[in-house]
Amino acid sequence: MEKILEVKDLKVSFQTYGGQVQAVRGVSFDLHKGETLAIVGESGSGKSVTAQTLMKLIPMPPGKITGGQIMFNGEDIVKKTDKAMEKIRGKEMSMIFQDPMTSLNPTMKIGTQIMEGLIKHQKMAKADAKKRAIELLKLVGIPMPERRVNQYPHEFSGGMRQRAMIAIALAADPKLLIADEPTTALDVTIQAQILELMKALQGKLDTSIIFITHDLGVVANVADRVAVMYAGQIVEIGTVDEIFYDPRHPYTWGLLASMPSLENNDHDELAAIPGTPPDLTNPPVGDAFAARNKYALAIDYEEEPPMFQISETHFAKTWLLHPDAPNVEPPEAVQKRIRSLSSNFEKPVLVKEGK
Amino acid sequence: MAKYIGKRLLYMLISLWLIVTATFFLMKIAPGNPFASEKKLPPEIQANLNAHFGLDKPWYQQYTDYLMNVVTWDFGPSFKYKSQTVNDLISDGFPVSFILGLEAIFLAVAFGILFGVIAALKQNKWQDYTTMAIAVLGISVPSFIMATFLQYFLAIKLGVFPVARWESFMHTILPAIALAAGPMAYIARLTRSSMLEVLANDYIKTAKAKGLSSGVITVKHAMRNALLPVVTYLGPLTAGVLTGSFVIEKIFGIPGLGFHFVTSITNRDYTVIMGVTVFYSIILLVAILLVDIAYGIIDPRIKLAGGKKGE
Amino acid sequence: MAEKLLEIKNLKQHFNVGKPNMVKAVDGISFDIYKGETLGLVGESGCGKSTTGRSIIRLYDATDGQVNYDGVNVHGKKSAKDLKAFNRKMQMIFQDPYASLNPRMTVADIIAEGIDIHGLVKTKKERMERVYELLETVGLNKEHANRYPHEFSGGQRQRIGIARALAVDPEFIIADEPISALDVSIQAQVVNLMKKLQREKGLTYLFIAHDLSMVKYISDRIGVMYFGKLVELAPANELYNNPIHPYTQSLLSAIPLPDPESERTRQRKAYDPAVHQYSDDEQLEMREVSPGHFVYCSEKEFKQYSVK
Amino acid sequence: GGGGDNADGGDKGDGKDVPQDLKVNINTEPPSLHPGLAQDSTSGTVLRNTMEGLTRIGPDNQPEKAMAEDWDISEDQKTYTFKIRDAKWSNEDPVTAQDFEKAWKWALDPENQSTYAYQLYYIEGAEAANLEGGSPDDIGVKAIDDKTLEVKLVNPTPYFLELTAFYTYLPFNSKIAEENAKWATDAGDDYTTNGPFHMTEWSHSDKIVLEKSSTYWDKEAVKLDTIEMVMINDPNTELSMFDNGELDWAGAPTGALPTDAMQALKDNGTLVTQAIAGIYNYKFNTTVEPLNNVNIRKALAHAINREELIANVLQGEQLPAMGIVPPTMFPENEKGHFPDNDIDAAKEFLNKGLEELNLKDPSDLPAIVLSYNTSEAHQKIAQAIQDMWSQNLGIEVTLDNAEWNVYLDKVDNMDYQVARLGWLGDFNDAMNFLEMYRDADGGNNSTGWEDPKFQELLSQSQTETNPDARQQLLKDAEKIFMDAMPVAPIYFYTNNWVQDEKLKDVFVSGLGDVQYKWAFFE
Amino acid sequence: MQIPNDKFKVVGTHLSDTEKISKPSLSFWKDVFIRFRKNKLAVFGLILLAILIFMAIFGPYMTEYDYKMTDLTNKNQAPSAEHWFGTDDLGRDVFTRTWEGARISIFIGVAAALIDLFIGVAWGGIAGYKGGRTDELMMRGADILSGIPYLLLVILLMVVLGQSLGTMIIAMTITGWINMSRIVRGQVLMLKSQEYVLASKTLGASTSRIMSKHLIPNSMGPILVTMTLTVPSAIFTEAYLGFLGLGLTPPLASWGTMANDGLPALRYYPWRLFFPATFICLTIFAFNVVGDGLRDALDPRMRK
Ligand SMILES: Nc1ncnc2c1ncn2[C@@H]1O[C@H](COP(=O)(O)OP(=O)(O)OP(=O)(O)O)[C@@H](O)[C@H]1O
Ligand SMILES: Nc1ncnc2c1ncn2[C@@H]1O[C@H](COP(=O)(O)OP(=O)(O)OP(=O)(O)O)[C@@H](O)[C@H]1O
Ligand SMILES: [Mg+2]
Ligand SMILES: [Mg+2]
Repeated sequence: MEKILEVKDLKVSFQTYGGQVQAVRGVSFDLHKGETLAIVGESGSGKSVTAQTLMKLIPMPPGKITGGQIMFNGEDIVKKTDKAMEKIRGKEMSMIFQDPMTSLNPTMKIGTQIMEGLIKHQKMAKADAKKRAIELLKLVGIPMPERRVNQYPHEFSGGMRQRAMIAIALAADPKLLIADEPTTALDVTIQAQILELMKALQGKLDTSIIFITHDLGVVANVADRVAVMYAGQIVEIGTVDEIFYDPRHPYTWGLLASMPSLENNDHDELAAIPGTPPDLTNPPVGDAFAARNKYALAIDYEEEPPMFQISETHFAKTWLLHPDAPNVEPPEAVQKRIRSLSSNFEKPVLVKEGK
Repeated sequence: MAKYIGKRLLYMLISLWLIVTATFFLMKIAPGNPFASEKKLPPEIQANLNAHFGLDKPWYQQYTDYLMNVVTWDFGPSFKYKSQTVNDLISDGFPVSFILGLEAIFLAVAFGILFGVIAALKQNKWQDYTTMAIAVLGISVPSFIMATFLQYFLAIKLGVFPVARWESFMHTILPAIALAAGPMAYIARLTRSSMLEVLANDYIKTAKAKGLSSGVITVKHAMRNALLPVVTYLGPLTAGVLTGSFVIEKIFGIPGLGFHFVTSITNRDYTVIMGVTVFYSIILLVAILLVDIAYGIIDPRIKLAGGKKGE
Repeated sequence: MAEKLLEIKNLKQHFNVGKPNMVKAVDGISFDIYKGETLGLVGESGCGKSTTGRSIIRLYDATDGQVNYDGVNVHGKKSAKDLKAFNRKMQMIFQDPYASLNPRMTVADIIAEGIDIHGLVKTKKERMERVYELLETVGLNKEHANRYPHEFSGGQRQRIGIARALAVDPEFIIADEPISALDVSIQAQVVNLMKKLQREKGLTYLFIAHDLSMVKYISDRIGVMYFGKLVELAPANELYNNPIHPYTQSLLSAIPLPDPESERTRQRKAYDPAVHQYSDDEQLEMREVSPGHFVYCSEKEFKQYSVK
Repeated sequence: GGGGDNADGGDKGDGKDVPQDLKVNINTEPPSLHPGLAQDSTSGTVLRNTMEGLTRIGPDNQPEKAMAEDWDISEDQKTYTFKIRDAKWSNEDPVTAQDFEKAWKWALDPENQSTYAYQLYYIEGAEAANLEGGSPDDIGVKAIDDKTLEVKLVNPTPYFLELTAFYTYLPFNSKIAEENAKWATDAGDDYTTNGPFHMTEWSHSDKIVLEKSSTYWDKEAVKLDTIEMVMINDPNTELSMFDNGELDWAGAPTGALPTDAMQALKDNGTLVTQAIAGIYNYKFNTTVEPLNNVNIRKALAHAINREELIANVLQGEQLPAMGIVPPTMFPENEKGHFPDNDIDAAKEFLNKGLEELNLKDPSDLPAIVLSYNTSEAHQKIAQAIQDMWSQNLGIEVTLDNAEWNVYLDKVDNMDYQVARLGWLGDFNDAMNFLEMYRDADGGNNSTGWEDPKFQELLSQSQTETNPDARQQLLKDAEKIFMDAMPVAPIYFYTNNWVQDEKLKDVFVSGLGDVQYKWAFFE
Repeated sequence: MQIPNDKFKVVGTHLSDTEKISKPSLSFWKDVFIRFRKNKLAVFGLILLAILIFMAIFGPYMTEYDYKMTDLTNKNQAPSAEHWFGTDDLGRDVFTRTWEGARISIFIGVAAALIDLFIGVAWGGIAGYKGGRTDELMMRGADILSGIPYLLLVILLMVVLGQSLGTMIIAMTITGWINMSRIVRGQVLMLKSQEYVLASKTLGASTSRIMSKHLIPNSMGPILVTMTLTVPSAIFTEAYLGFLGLGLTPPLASWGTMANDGLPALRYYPWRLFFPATFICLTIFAFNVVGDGLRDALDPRMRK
C-alpha cells in the first residue's frame, strides 16, 4: 500500500516563561492510503500538537518544530512556507479541531464557514456552495439544515458545533483527514452516523484518516491501526487487534483497565492510573511513565526504553520487552482480553532507531 | 428589532429634551447676552431688543418658546447674523461640513484600518514600528497644528495645494487630511490592538486549516471581529466630524457648520446655540443608535434588546 | 428515596422567542433530583441537555416552569447574599472547557476564584495549598498552576474546569460532559473522585454525558432526552436492561464497545419518531410504566409498555 | 463665481490689460448688510463700497461730496440742507431725498431693532423717537422735495458732515424696502446699491463678490472690475494666502496679520503701517483698594515701558499712548501728558500712594488682578506688563482672563481691578474718546471715576461753535482726566497690512475704514 | 547493549517524584512584569518617561532663568549656548519653560488617564455588564453630556468656580470619560456572554469582581489605546481651557500653551513650536510603547 504520510522523529516544543515545554518528543509513524490510524493516549500527551503540526498550525512562536520530518506525498511539510501550505490545507489535508466552540468564528454564520473552503478550493459558485453546505449539515445529522446554515455558532449546542466542524473538514474531500476528538460531544447514535460517514468518505476517496480519541469503543470501531501516546512519545503502535488483544506497554494496559464495562454492575472503583502526568518542561530521565507504573523496573528510572518490535506492525517502547526483563502479569481486566496473535515474532526485537 | 428601535427613538427624544433643557439653562445662566459689545448700547435700546426677541419674558415662557422652536424645527433668526435664520445657517453650513467630514472619515477609516491591520500582522517588525510612528504623530499632533503644517509645507513651500478656502476638490484635501489624522491614528491603534487579540483565537487556526489565504483570513475572519471598538468610536466621531470642526474651518476658511458651534456661544447667539446643538445632538444620537445596531450585526452574540426577560 | 433536593417542574427554555428562528431548546420537562444521588442525563446532541443544566443554575432565565432547590424557587428574586450562598451550593462544570476559562488568568487564579469569592481560606499559602490539592485531585501537576489556559491540552482544560467547580465545596454539581475530553484513565480518576465526594459529602450530581457506559456506572437514575423533551427516566440498571422508549433502545444499540471484533459486526437500531404514529388529540406525558420507570408516551403506548 | 467673466481681460475703462480683480479678506460674515442694522466694521466695509451716503470720506480724510452734490449749513450750525445729485440705484431707480429720510427714520423706529440708531441721535427728535416713543414726524430730517434733504440737529456738531458718511446714515432704496422687508438678506435684484460697486454674490460665511456698478454716478473713477471678499478668520491663513497669491491684501483694516510675522514683514519692507483713531487702555477700577488711590494708579501707568512693548510685543509701530485722545485729533498727544517708562516718577507715586494707604512696602500691597479677555495678543501684553510692574515696582500681579461676554459682564459690574479695554473712534473727534467718562455710571466708563470739572468742560464744548475754542475745552478736559488717571493708556492703534505691489490707491481712512473706489492694479 | 541484571527488577511507582515544583509560583502581576521586561521597546518607553519626569523635576533649575522672566529685547532668539532651546516672543527661556511646562502637562496627562480609567472604565463597564435599563440610563446620560455644548459648560464652570487647577480638572472630567466608557461598554457587551464570565457568575462572583477580573483585563487592548489617546488630547485641552480662562494662568507654562503660542511662529521661529511639540510627541510615544508593552504583557496568549 502506498504511504501518504511519513512522520520521522518529530519534535515540537513551546517556549513559555516557565521554560520550554517539550510537547512532542520524537514521534515517528506512517500512514497508508485509505487507512485509519487512531491515536489514543494520556490527555496532554501531545496528540493534538502532533496533529496540528502535520498541518503546520501550531502557533509559531511560541511553538517550534525542533526536529524531524513530515513527508506528505513525498514532500517535507516542515520546510514548506505558509504560502505553500495554503495550497495543501483544506484541500489535501483537513482537520477537525478538538474545541468546537472556540474553533468556530463566533461572528460568522455556520453556513458561510462551511462554504468558504468550497468556494476557495472547489471553485464553487456561492449558491452551489450553500447547497452543498446544507447537504453537509444534513449528512452530519443536523436537523433542519436549511435553517441552521444561517445560524451562528453560539446558537448551536456543543455537539452541533462539533458536527459543524466535521462538515467543514469533510467539505474539502481531503486526502488526509485529521480528526482530533471529533465525536466527544456527540451522542452515540450520531457518533455512529458520523463514523459511518467518515468510512463512506474513505471508501469513496481512499482518504487516510488520523483519528484522535479517548473512546476506545470508537477506536475499536474505526481504526486499522492504533498509536498510544504518553508524554510526547508514541509508546505503542500496532493494528487495532494487536493493541486490543495483545497490548504490551503498561500504559496501554492501564488505559484498557480503566474502562467501565456495561455488563458488570459492581460499583467498585474504576482502575485509574495513579499519579499525575510528568511535567514536559523537565521530562523525567528514563521512562516518562515509570513514576506511575507499578511495573516500573529500576532501569526505567535511568534510561529511556528503546522501541521493541513484536510483530511486523506492532511496536512498543518499554523495557519490559527486554530479554532480561522479568515476566509481569498485566492487570486482570487486560488479561481477559489477551489472545495470542499468530503474526507475532517469536521474541520482541529491539529496533535501533525507534520507529 | 423594530420594537427596539422604537424604544430607542423614544429614549432619543427624551435625551434630546434633556439636552435642550440643559443647554437652555446653561445658556441663560451664562453671563452676557447677544447684544453685549465693547461699545455699550443705551439701556433703552437694549431693553427694546430684549423685548423684541422675547428675552424679557419669564424663563419658563422662553423655555417653552425654545421647545416649540425645536418641535417645529424653526429656530428663528440668528441674533448676530441678522440676514440669516438659524435654519439658513444650518442648511448652508452643513453640506460643506458634511462633504469634508465624509472625506475625512473615509481617510481615517481606510488608512486607520489598513495601518492597524498591517501593524498587527507584522507585529514587532518594521511595518509595525512605522505605523506606530505615524500613529503617535497623528495622536499627539492635534488637528490645528497638523493643518498649519500641511498648509505650510504642501501649500506654501511646495505649492501643490491651495492654502485655504472651499472651491474645488483640491481645496478639500488638506483640511480632510488634517481632520482625519487624529482619528486615523487612533483607529490604527485600536485596530492593531484588537486584531492582535483576535489573531490569537482558535478560529483563526480553523480558517487557516481551510487553506484560506492570509488576506482572506484577515479580512473575513479577523477584521470584522476586531472592528467593534472602532465602530464604537466611529459613532460619536462621525457626528462630530460631519457637523464640522471649528479649528479646521477657521484655518482653511471653510464655510461649514463647525464655526457656529463656537461662535454662537461666544456671541451668545441663543437661537443659533439651540439650533446647532439640537442638530448636532440628533446626528449624534442617531449615530450612537446605529453603533448599537451595528454591534448586533458585527457580533451576533450581542443582544440588542439589552434587558433580560424581555422587560 | 431520600428527600428531594431539586424539583424541576415543566421547565421551558425557548430561544429567539417571537422570531422565525425560534428554538424550543427545552420544552416542558419535569423531574426531581434527590439528595445524594446522581442523575444521568443523556440524549441526542442538541436535544437541550446543556440548556436544561444552564437553566437550573440560572444562567438562562427560564421561559416557563419552575426550578425549586431545597424548596426555594431558583429563578425567583433573591438578595445578593442569598444568591451568593446559593451559588456556592450549586456548581456547574461547563461543556466547553476552553471557552469557559478566562485566557488572561492563570490556572491557579481560575481555580481559586470560587475560594476567593466566598472567602474560603485565610492566607495566601492556604489558598495555594488548596489549589495544589485540587490540581492533584483532577490529575494535574502543581507545575501547571502558573500556566495559562491556552497552554493546555483539551483534557487538561476540562480538568481545570472540574477543579474550579469543586473548589467551593458545592452540594450540587451540574456536570455538563465533564469527562468527554479526558482519556479513560483520567476519566476513571475523575469519576472515582466524584463518587468519593458523593460518599463523603453527600454530593448530588446532574451528570450530562454521552458515554453511556460511564453514565451507567456513575448514575443512580438516568433520564433520556430527545428534542427538548424528557422521554424516559428510570434507575440506571432498569434503563439498560429494560429500555422502553424506542429512542432509548436506539441509543443503547449504538454504544461502541472497546472490542474490535464486536464492533465489526454490530447492528444499530435506528430511531424514527414516526413509529409512534401519534395523532393530534393524544395526550403525551410522562407515565410510570413500572415503579420508578417513567416513559413519555401516549395512553395507547402506555398500555402497550405496561404489558411488557 | 461672479469674477469669472472678468478674468480674461480688463479691457474696459483705461484699456490696460491688467486684470482689475481684487481679492481681499474681510475676516467674517458681515452680520448685516442693511445700513440701518449694520454695527460692525465688516458690514461697514462692504456697505461703504456698495452704498453711498450724503458724503464720502475722501483721500484727504475730509468728507467730500457724494450723494449730496451740495449743502448749506445754517448760521447756528444746527440745520443742514443737502442737495441730492442725480444718481441712480442699481435698478435704475433714482436716488431721492426720501430714500435718506426713510432710511434714517427706519433706523430710528424702535420696531426695527437697530442697535446703532444712537448714531443718529445728533438729529433733533431722534433720541425721543427711538427711545421714548416720540413721533417719527418730529425727527429733524425732511425731504423737502425729491432732491432736497433738510436735517436739523440738537447741537452744533462740527463733525456731522463726516457722520453722514457713516454707514448708519446710508440710504436705501425705499421703494424696494417697502415691498420686501428682507431685501438686505441676500444678493439679488432687491439688493439695490448706489455706490461704486454692486454686490452680485453673497455666499454666507464664505465670500461676497462685488462688481463695478454700471449705474454709479462716478463710475469713471472706479477702476476695479470685481472685488472678491473672502471670509478667512485666521491671520496665518490670511498671510499664507497672500504669500501664495490667493489674496491681494492681508492685514488691517479688514483682516489681521499674525504678530509673529511682523518682524519678517518689516525686514523685507512690505509692511505698511498707518495710524488710526483708536486706543488700547488699562482701566482701573477706582472704587476698590488700592486703585482708588490716584498715586497708585499713576505709579502703575508710569511704570509701563510702552516703547519696548510696542517694539517687541506688538511690533506694529503703534504709538505709545500717554494721553487718551489719539494724535490724529490732538497732534500733541504724540508726546502725551507724561513721559513713557518713567520709573523714577512711578516709584515716587508709589511711595506716596503707599504712604497714603499706610503701607510700608509694595509687597504689602495685595496682588493686583489684571483682567483681560481671551485673546493671544492681550495675553502677551498682560504678561509683559505684569513683569514690568513686578520688576519696576515690586508689585505682584496675577492675570485673570475670561471669555468675552463673561469679561464684559465683569467689567460692567466693576468686578475687576485692572482691565483691558480698547476704543476705536466712530468719527474723527476727540469727543468720541472723552465723552464716555462723563458719568461714573455711563455705559462705557466702567472705572467708577467722574469729575464735575470734567463734566462741565464737556458740556461747554457741546455748545461751543468756534472749533478752536471747542478743541481747547476738550484738551482741558483731557488734562483733568490724565491727572486723575482712571485709565492707563497704553498705545494708539495702527493698522498694519501688506498689499500686492501693483495694487494702488486703496484708501484707508484715519478711522481705519477702507474704500476701494479709487483702487486699481497697474 | 549491556545492562546489569539488577536493573531489571520491578520497583514500581514513585509517585512522590511528580510532586516536585521547579517553577516558583508567580503572581499575575509579577508574570506581567517579566513579560513586560522582555519587550525592549516598552522598557525603552519607560526609561524615556523616567527621563522626562526627571527633567520635569530638575530641568527648570538647570538654567539661570526663571520661567516667567521676560526679556523683551531678547525675544525670539534661536537656540544658542545661552538659551538652549531659544527664547519665546517675550524673551523667556524656552528650555526652562519647557520643563516647567512638562510638570503641568505630564500631570494633566496622567490625571486625564486616571479619569478615563476610573470613571470611563467603570461607567462603561457597568453599563455594558448590567445591560437593560441600567445600560440605557447610563449611556443616554453620557449621550446627553456629549450633546450639551462643551464650551457653554466650561464658561459656566469658570463663572461658578473661578480660575483654578481644580476647576480645570473638573472641566476635563465632565466629558473626558465618555469616549472611554463607550469603548469599554462595547467590549463588555461582546465579552459578557463569554463562557468564562458565565462560569464566574455561577461561582457567585459580584459584578465588581467580574468586571475587574474578567471583563476589564480582556478589554485591556482598547482601554490602553484609548488612554494613550486621552493623554495628548488632555494636554491640548488644558491649553484650550487655559486660554478660555480656566485652569492655569499665564505666565505659567505648559506644553499645550507653548505649542499653541508657537504655532503661528512656525514659519519664523520654529523652535518655539518644535520643542514643546517634540516633547509632547515623545511623551505620547513613551506612553504608547509602554501601553503596547503592557497590553502584550497582559495577554498571556501573545507571542513573546
Ligand atoms: N501553546 C502552548 N504553550 C505551551 N504548552 C502547550 C501549548 N500547547 C500545548 N501545550 C502543551 O503541550 C502538551 C501536549 O498538548 P496536546 O494538546 O497535544 O495534548 P493532547 O494529547 O491533545 O491532550 P488532550 O487529549 O487532552 O487533548 C500539553 O502538555 C500542553 O500543556
Ligand atoms: N443561545 C442560543 N440561541 C439559540 N439557540 C440555542 C442557543 N443555545 C442553544 N440553542 C439551541 O438549543 C438546542 C439545545 O441546545 P443544548 O446546548 O442544550 O443541547 P445539548 O443537549 O447540550 O447538546 P450537546 O450534547 O450537543 O451539547 C439546540 O438546538 C441549540 O441549537
Ligand atoms: Mg488534544
Ligand atoms: Mg451540551
